[in-house]
Amino acid sequence: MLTSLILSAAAAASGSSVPADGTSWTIHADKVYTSTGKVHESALIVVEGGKIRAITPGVEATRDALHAPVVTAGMVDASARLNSGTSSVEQSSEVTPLVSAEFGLDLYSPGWGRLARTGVTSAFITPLNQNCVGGMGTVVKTAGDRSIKARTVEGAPMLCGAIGSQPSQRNSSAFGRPTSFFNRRPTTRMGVEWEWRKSFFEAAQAKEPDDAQKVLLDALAGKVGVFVQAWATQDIRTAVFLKEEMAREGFGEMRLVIDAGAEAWREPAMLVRTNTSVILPPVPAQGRTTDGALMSVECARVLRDNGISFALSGHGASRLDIQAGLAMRGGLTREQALRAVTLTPAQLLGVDGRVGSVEAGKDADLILWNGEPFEATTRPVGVLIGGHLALDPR
Amino acid sequence: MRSHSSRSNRRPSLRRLRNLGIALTVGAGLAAASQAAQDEAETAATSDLLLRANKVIVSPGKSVDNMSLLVRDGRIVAMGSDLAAPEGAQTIEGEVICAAFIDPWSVAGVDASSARSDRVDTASRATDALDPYGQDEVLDDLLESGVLMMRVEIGRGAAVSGVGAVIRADGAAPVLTDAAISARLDSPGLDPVSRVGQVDRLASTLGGAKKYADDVAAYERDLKVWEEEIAEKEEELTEDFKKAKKARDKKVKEAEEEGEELKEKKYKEDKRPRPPKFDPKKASLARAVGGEVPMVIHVEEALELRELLRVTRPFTRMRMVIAGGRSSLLFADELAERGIPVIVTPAPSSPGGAVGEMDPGFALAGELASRGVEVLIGSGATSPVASRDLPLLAAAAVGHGLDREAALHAITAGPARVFDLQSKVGTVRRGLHADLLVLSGDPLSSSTRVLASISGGKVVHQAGN
Amino acid sequence: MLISCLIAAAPLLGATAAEDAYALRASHVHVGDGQVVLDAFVVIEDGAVKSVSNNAPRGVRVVEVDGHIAPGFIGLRETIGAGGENEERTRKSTPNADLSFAFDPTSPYWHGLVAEGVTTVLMPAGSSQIAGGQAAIVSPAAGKVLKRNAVVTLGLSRSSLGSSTAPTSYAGLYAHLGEQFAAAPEGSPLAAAKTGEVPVMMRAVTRTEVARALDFAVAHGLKGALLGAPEADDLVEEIKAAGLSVVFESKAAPASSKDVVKSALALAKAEVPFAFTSDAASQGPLGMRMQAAACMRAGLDAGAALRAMTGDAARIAGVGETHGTIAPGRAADLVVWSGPPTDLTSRVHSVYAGGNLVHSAHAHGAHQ
Amino acid sequence: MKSSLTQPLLALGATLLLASSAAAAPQVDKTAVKAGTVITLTGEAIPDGVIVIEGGRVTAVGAASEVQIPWDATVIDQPGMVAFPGFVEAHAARGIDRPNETLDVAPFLDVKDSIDPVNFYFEEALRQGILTINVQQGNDTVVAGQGMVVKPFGMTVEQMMVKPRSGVKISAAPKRGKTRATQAQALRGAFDDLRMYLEEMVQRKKDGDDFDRREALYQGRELEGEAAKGKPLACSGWTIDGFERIPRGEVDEKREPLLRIVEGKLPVIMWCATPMDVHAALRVAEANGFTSTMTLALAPACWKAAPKIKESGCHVILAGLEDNELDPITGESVETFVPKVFHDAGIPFALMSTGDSNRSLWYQAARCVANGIPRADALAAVTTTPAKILGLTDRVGKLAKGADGHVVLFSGDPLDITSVVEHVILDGAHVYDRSKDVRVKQLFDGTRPPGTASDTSAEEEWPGDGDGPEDDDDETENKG
Repeated sequence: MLTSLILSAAAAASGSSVPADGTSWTIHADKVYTSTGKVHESALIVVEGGKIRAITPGVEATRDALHAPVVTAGMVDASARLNSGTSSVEQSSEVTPLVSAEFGLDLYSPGWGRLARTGVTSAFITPLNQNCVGGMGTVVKTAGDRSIKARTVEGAPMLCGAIGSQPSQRNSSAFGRPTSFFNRRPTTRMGVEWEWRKSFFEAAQAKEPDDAQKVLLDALAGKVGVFVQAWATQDIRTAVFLKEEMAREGFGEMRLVIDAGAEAWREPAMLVRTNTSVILPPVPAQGRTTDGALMSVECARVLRDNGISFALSGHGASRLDIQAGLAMRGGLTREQALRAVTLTPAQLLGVDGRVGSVEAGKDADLILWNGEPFEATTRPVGVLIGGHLALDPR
Repeated sequence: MRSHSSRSNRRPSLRRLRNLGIALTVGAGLAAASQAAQDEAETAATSDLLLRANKVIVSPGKSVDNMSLLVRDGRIVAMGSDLAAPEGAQTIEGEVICAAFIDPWSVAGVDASSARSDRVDTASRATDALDPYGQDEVLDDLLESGVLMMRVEIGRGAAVSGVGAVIRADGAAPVLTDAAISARLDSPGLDPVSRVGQVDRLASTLGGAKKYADDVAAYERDLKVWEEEIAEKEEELTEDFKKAKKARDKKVKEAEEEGEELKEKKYKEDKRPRPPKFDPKKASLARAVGGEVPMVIHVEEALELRELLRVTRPFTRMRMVIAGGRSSLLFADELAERGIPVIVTPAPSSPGGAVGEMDPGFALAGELASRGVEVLIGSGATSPVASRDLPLLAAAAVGHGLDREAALHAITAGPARVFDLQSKVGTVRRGLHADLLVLSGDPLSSSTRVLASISGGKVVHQAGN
Repeated sequence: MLISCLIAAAPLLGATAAEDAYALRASHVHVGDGQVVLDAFVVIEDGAVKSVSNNAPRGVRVVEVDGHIAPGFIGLRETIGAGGENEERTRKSTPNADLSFAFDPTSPYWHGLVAEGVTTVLMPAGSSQIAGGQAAIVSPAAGKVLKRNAVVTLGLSRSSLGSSTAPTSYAGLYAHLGEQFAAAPEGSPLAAAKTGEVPVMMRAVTRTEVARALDFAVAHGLKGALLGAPEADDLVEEIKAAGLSVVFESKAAPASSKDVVKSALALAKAEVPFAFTSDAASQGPLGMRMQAAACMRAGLDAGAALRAMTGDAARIAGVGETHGTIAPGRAADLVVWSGPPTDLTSRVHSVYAGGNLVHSAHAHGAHQ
Repeated sequence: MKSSLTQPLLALGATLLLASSAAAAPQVDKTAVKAGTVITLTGEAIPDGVIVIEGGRVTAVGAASEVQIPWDATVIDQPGMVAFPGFVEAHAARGIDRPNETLDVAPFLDVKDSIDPVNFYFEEALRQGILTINVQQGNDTVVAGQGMVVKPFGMTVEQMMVKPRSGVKISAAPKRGKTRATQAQALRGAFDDLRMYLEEMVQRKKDGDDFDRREALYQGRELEGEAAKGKPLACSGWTIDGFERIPRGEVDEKREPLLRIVEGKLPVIMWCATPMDVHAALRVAEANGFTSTMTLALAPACWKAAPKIKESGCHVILAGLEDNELDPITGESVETFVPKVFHDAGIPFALMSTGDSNRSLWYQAARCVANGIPRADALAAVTTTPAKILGLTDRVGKLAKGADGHVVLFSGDPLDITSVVEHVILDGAHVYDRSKDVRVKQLFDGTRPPGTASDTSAEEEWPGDGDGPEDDDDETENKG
C-alpha cells in the first residue's frame, strides 16, 4: 500500500511539469503540519486534479516542484462575514429561516481575493446579523470558478442568527414612519430573546408546520445546527438558556455554536455544561468589541483550559493568521492555534470530510509558509485552493 | 477564473512614477518665471520621430497631402513631402495627421474634492489640485481618444473660483499654470431677484479687483515721485552740509557761553507713501480684469446672461468667455460683436426637455457659429471621464449643423487661441510643440481610430499596444 | 439574402402599382442586417416596404433623396414619454400591467425622438419593480401602439430591493419572483414567458446580479435580453449559453461607458446580439448613437453598430419580423441621412414612419 | 461592580508609587544588567552580556567575561531574558489632551503644555518597551504646534523631557473643511505672510535709518554708529536683503517658529495622506528652504510617490504597513506592503505603532521581516532610524557606551509572537516589572483605569461585524 503510494508519488513527481489544468503539483516542504497532530519532516505532498493524492517522505523533488519551509492546510474562517451587506438579509421579517446566505454572496467582491491571499481557503458565510433568525449559512471556497454552486462546499446545514443589540437596531415604535415594517418588536435585547423563543415554541407546537417552521424543527432536533452571534455574556447566556429550555420542554437538543463569543471566557462552565462550541471574533484593538464585550488575547487559552471546542475568525476585518498568532501570544501552542483555524472550524461546519487538514484524499487547499506559521515574522507565501494557485510562491 | 483573467491584466502606469514637476508658483508674481521653467520641462529631449500621412490638417479647413513631420525635442522641426527618417528615428504612418484635441472645460486630472469644493477663492490654484496618481485610467482613456490637453478648473461649488490651468493628459508638466479665472452664475433654484443679485455681486467683486489694481498703480506712481523728491533733497542736504555744520558749530559755541542746552533745528520731510494692503484674492482677480488672463463665466439662463453682458461692459480689457450658455443664442449678435467666445457642451441640459423646441440642445453650436460667435466645445467639467467624449461631442455638433471646420476648430485651434496657446499648440506648424494625432481617417468621423497620440513629442498612445 | 429579395421583388415590379405606392432612390441603402445596397430604389406601398432593388420600378413615383437610407432606430427602454406612469410604486410586482396604457402620444418628448431618427420605441416598466408588467411597442411618430404585451420586464437589480418594504434582499427577491412564476395561471404573461413565446427583459447591473439572472432564466426557460450588464464581457460564455441578448443602458456624462465599449466588442466577437438604448433621461435620443460611435472608435464595425440600433434591437423587442430592417413586408420606417447613419456627423434629412413623411429637416429649419 | 471601581484607583496608586520612586532615584546610581542575550544593534548580539549603567548613561556593554561590574552596582541578573535598547516612536499624537487646535496656523503652540504624564498611553508605551516618544500634534491642521521628545516615565513633563521643540507638525493633506487646493493655498499663504511681514519690517527699519541720516545732514551733525552688518535671510525660494537690520527680539514670537523653520533651525514633520500630498509637501518645502530638515509622515497610499521622495532625500515615517486599493479596471483589491517599497528604494524609514496594544512597534518590525525585509533593517526602522530622525543617534535606539541608560528585558526574542516585556530600566532606574504590573491582569479581565481609550466612543466603532478596516495592518491614525 505505502510502497504503491510512494511509487505513484514518484511518478507524479517526475511527470508533473505543471499540467494544463494547473491543479496538479508536487510540493516539497521541510515541515508539514497536518492539523491532525501529525507533523511530517521534509515531506513531499502530491496534488493531482485538485486533491491531495499522497504525503510521502521527502523524495528528491523535481525542478518544477513547489518548495516551502512549512506547509499547513488552508485556513477555514468560520465567521468571514463576507456577505453583501443589507441585501443579504431579508428584513421584512425578524425570523427568516428560508433565506439562504448564498443569495447574499457577491463572488466579485474584492474581499475574496484578500482572504485567499492571506491563506483562508474556505469561509463560512451567514446572512447579515440584522435579523434574529437570519437564514441558512453556507461554506464557500475563497477562490475558484465564478459560479456559486461550484464554489460551495456541502457541509452540515447551519441556521444562523443573532442575539444581542444588532437585530433590534433598526426597529422602532410606530412614530415617525408608520409605513415602515421596522415599526415592530424587537427594539430591545428582551425583544430579541422573545422572538427566538416565540418562533421555536410556535414551530414545536404547530399542527402542520410550514416550510420555515420545518427548518426550526430540524434545528430543535439537532439535524440543523444553530449558529448564533452573541458577543457579550448576557447574550451568550440567552443562547445557552434557550437551548436548555428547549431541551427541558422536550423539543430536542439543539446543536449550538456561539459566533463572536468575545466574552465566552467569563462563564466557561455554562458552555461546558451544554457542550456548546464557540467561534471567537478578532481580538479588538482597545479591549472592547461590539456590544461592549471584553476580550483579550488570553480568551482562547481560557476556552482551551476548559476543554471547550473553539475556532478563531477574522470577520473580514482581520487576517486570520494574525488572529492565530495572537492566540499563541495568549498561551496556545502552535498546534492548538493551527487546529483552531483549520480542523476545528471544518468539523463544526461539517466540511472536515473535504477540508481542514493535510490528508490524502482531501481537497488540495494548502498554505505554503516562509517560516513557522502564525509568527508575526512569517506569512503565507503560497496558497493552493482546490489545486489552483491563489498565491504563487515562485 | 477564466472570465476573471479578461479584466485583470492591468499595466502599471508610468505616470505614477513620473515626476509631475509642477513648477512652484508663489502668488501671481512668480507665474511668469515658472512658465519659463515649464517650457524647459516641456521640450525635454526625446528620440526623433517621423510622422507621415496622406493628409495633414495644418489648421481647421487647411490641409496638405502627402506630408511628413519631423519631431525633435518635443517640437515639430521640419515638414515636407520628402523628409527622410534620420538615424534611429521612430516612424509612424497614418491616413490623417491633425493637432491634438484640447478640452477647454474639464476637470480631468484634478483631485475630486478640489474640483467640487465651494471654499476656493480667486487665489486658489488648479495646479495645487492636480492628482498625478488617482486618475491613471481616466487619463489613459483620454490619450486613447486623442484628448491630450485639458483646461481644468476647480471650485465648482464656488461663485468665483480659482486660477485654472491647461494640463497634459499624459501627466507631464502643465502647459499653462495660469489659464483663466472662472466664475459661476448657475443657480436656477433661486428666485429671479437673487439670481440677478448674484450677477451684480460678481460685478462688484470684479469692480473691487479693478479698484485694487488702480490703487496699486497709483501707489507705484506716488512712490516714484517721492523717491525722486527725496533723492533731490538728499543731494542738496549733502551740498549744504558744510554750511549747516559751520552754523551748528557756531550755535554750539554760543550755547556753551550762554550755558544752555543746544536746540537742534527741527527736520521735516513727507513720509514714504504706504502701499495698499496686499490682497492675494484681488491681486489674482485683477489679472483677469486687466485682460492678462481670460475670465471664464459659467452661465446658462438668459436672465443671468443678459445682466452679465450689461454689467461687464465697463470692463473693457477683460477677456470674457461664456461657458455653457444654453441661452446664448438670444445674445448671439452682442457676443459676436464683443468677440466673446462660448464654450458649448453639446448635450441635453435637462432630462426629457433635452430635445424640445425651446432648448437648442445639440444644435446650439451650429446656430451660434452661423451667427458669427466663436464656438469652443468642452465636456462641461462635470466628471473627469467626460473629457473622453470630446471628439464625439464635436461630431454630434456637426450632425446638428456645425461645419466640420468649425467643429475641429472648437476642439483644437480655438481653445489654443482663447487660452493664449496658439504660439505653442492647436495647429500643425514648424516650431510648435508636437501635440499631434495620427488617425485612420477624418478626425471627427465615428469610424476613425486614433492610431497614435503624440504629446509634447512623446508617443503616449499607439493603437494595438 | 439580398439576391433572393430582388428575385422576389422582380415580378412585382411594374405590376399593378397601387395609387399610394412610391419609391425612394438613394446612393446607399442600409438594410439593417449589416448589408448596404448601392444606388437602390426602395419601393413603398401601404406603409410597408415592397421591394429593394437596383433597377427603377415602373409606374411608381420616384423620390430622389440625396444621402443614405436606413431603417428607423429602435429605442429600447424609453421611459420619459410615459411621464413616470410606467411603474406601480405600491406593488413590488404587477406582472399583468399593460405598459401601453402609460403611452402618452401627445408628449412633446416624442417629436425630438423622431427628429433623431427613432421610429419605434419599447416602453418597459420602471426598474423599481420586480415583475413590473408588459412592455409595449409604440410608434412615436404615428402616435399609436404597435404591439401590446410585447415583452415581460423583470427588475433583478438592487434598485428593485426595498429599504423598508419587502423584499430587502436578493434572497427575498428571488423567492418572490419564484412565487410569481409558480402562481402564474395558464395563458398569463409570465406563463407565456416561461414557454419562451414572449421575450423577457431582465434588468441586472452588477456581474453577480447578471449571473443570478442567468441562472433564473435558464431554470425557468426564459428567452430574451438582459438590461444593463455593463460588464457583460466577463460573462460572455454564460450569456451565450443561456441564449440571451444584452441591452446596454446609456448614462449621463460621459455618454460613452468604457465598460460598455469593452462588453460590446466582446459580445460582437462572440456573436451575442446586443443593443444600445437611448436612455432618454440622460443623453436624449443621441445616447445610443454616442455609445455606438464610442464603440466604433474602439474598433466595432459600422454594420454591427447599426444592427445594434435597428435589426438586432427589433429582434430583442420581439418585432424582428416587422421592424428594424428594410426588406419586403417590413414596415416602411425609414430615415434619410446625410451620411452613414452610424456616423455622429451625419444629419437627419427626413424620417418616414409607416410610409409617411413624419419629419423633414428643412421643415424644422435645421442647418444643412 | 465595586471591584471595577476600586481597582483602577489601586492601579493608579501603584504607578504613582513607581513613578515617584524613579523620579527620586539619584542619578549617581550604578546598575548592571546581565542577560542571556544582549541585542546592541551596533553589532552582533552578545550571548550572556552585561550592560553597566552609571549616572543614567551606559558606561560599558559586552560579554560577562569581559565587562567589569562595579562592586557597588545594583545587579539585575536575568539569564533567561533578552536585553534590548528599547523602541523609538518617531511620531505619536497621543498622551496629549487634544491632538489639534482649530487654528490653521499655530506653530507657536508647544505640546509640552498639553502632555499628560499620567495618560494611560505612556504607561502602555512602557509596557511595550517604547522608551523614546516624539509627541507631536495631530494631522488635522495646516501648521500645528511644536513637538517634544519624551520618555514614558515621570510625574512632570520636565521629568519626562528628552528633547524640547523637536519639530513642527505640518500637514500637506487637507485639514477638515479644506480641499487639496485650499490646503496648499493656506500653506503657501502661511509662508508668504512671514515673508511679507519680514520685508515690511526691513523696509520700516530702512526708512527710519535713511530719515536719521538726512536729519543729521540737515542739522549739520556727524552721524555716529554704523548700520548692523550680517547675511541677508536666504532660502531656496526667496531672500530678504537687509534682514540683518532686524534685531531678533523684534520678530513677533508667534511668527518666530516659522522663521526658524525657514532658517533650517527647527525640523518639520510633514503629514501626507496621499501621494499627491507628497508633491505639495515637497513644493512648499522647496519654496521655503526646509526640504533638508523635513521628515515625511506618510499614510500607506503614499508609497506611489517613493521615487519623488527618493529624489528629495527626506526620511519617512510610515503610518500603517499595507495599502489596499481597488483596481478600477478589474475591481480586484491590490495589496502593497509599503515598507518593502521604501526599503527597496533605499529610503530610510521609521515605523509607527498603532492604537492596538497588540500591534506595537515590535509587531510592525516583525511584519517587515515577514514580508522579506532583512531583520536588521526591520529593527533599525523602530530604533536607530527614528533616533536619527529625532537627532538622538548617540543617545537612544542602541546599547552602546555613552547612550542613555535604557534597557528593555524581553522574555524572548523581541520579534517573537509570544515575547513580552518583563523589565524596563530607564536611565539606570528599574521602572517596570511585569510581575508587579497589576494592569496586565486588568487588561485581560477588563477593569480598566480612567483615561484609557476603552471609555471613549472610539472602539464602539471597532468592527465586530466586518464593517471595519480591510486589514488590521492597514490601521493608520489619520486625523491625529
